Amino acid sequence: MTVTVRLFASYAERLGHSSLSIELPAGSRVEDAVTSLRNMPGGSMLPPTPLVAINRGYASPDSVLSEGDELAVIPPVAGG
Amino acid sequence: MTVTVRLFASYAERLGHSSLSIELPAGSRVEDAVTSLRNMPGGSMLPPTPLVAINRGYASPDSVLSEGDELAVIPPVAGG
Amino acid sequence: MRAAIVHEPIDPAALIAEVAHESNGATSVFLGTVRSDNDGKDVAGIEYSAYDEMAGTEMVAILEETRSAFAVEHAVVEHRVGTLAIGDISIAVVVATPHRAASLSAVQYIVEEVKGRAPIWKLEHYVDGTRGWVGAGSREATR
Amino acid sequence: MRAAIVHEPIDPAALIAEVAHESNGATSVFLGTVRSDNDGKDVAGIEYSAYDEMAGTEMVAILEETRSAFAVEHAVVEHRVGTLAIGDISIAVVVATPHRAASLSAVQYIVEEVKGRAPIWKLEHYVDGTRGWVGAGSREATR
Repeated sequence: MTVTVRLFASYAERLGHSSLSIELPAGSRVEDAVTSLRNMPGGSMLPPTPLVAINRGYASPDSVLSEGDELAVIPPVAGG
Repeated sequence: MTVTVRLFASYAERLGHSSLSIELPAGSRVEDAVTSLRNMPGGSMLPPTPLVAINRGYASPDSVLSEGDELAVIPPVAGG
Repeated sequence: MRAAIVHEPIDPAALIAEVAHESNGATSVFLGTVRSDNDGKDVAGIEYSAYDEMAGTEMVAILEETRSAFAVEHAVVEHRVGTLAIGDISIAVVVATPHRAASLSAVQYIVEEVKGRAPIWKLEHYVDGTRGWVGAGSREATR
Repeated sequence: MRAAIVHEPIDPAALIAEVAHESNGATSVFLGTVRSDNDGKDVAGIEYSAYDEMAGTEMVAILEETRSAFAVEHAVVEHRVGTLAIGDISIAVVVATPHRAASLSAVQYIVEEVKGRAPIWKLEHYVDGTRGWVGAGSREATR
């Protein structure tokens, strides 16, 4: 299945993408997607269990992904 | 001695003055001035120990007055 | 640091600009406005009066207290007197500090202290033609 | 109740007007502004970025929480993104309520929650030409 990954701030800068598509086996979880991202160039700077959101709502590492999901990997927030 | 009395809000309305001079024996205290005011027309609505200020600073009923002092008799405040 | 009893409409934007300083990352503001009802009575307007000179002194003292308590250097408070209509601003407190906690705490402190200590009074005029002095949580009807 | 990520300068006076209602006696405001120094470094400006769609949703959720917790009906929050200079407003929170306690508490709640939950980031540019991502109290130098 295909999942759209959104990256932001320092994560986007290090991986060189703000948005990309990744292919994962059906039934994959957030942690599987993160492992895949950490194997990309620059990906080692991602923490093993970063803050994530699926389809714009916060999610946990063991949340199951579905085809077409938007998975956001969220650096420590610093608004205000 | 002469003391200037300032009255405000409901107190000024009931006594019909916002400023008046009263004559008191030397050594009089705030409570003596209040007694004198309470004997004036409309004065009975003043509480026996109202909030007072001498020369623009809060004072107590037994504070001693001096010639020329400005004694303010202060209704419950309601700013804001 | 400035405190004043004013007779003209209060301009919050001007007060926000007054406390601005490049060292400040947080500006907190409180505005008191005339409500259309109070304790179930329909309010037409409020007449504010003050012991002007002492109210100014007392408000300056309150600002100085925030300097000690919260290290506030940039603050302004204005309280309007005269006849105010529904929605008019009666009091504005504006505090700017480097970090947010101090400005939020200082605004709250100043508002509470001004309401509790500054010699200021309000006479509410009601839609039904009656009026009443408001004070210390109670209202004394005068007509 | 309105929350938005904006790309243009924030106008506090417009937001104050937006929450005005004759039933409200208290309006509280918090403005975050860009400071000239952070942890001892001279700041030239800050580049804010956000996961716009989710930040908006999250801020709306925070406003809804204040409705439950403080009975707030009139509130607006705007967070600006893009390149901001010293003194520019990055966030504005404005809450109007009948009585003061609710508006003061709600503003503080909204500010804390937006800072802690909304997916927004800042890249500080320093006067010395370096830059650093700011996050969760730490700064990660990138050059």
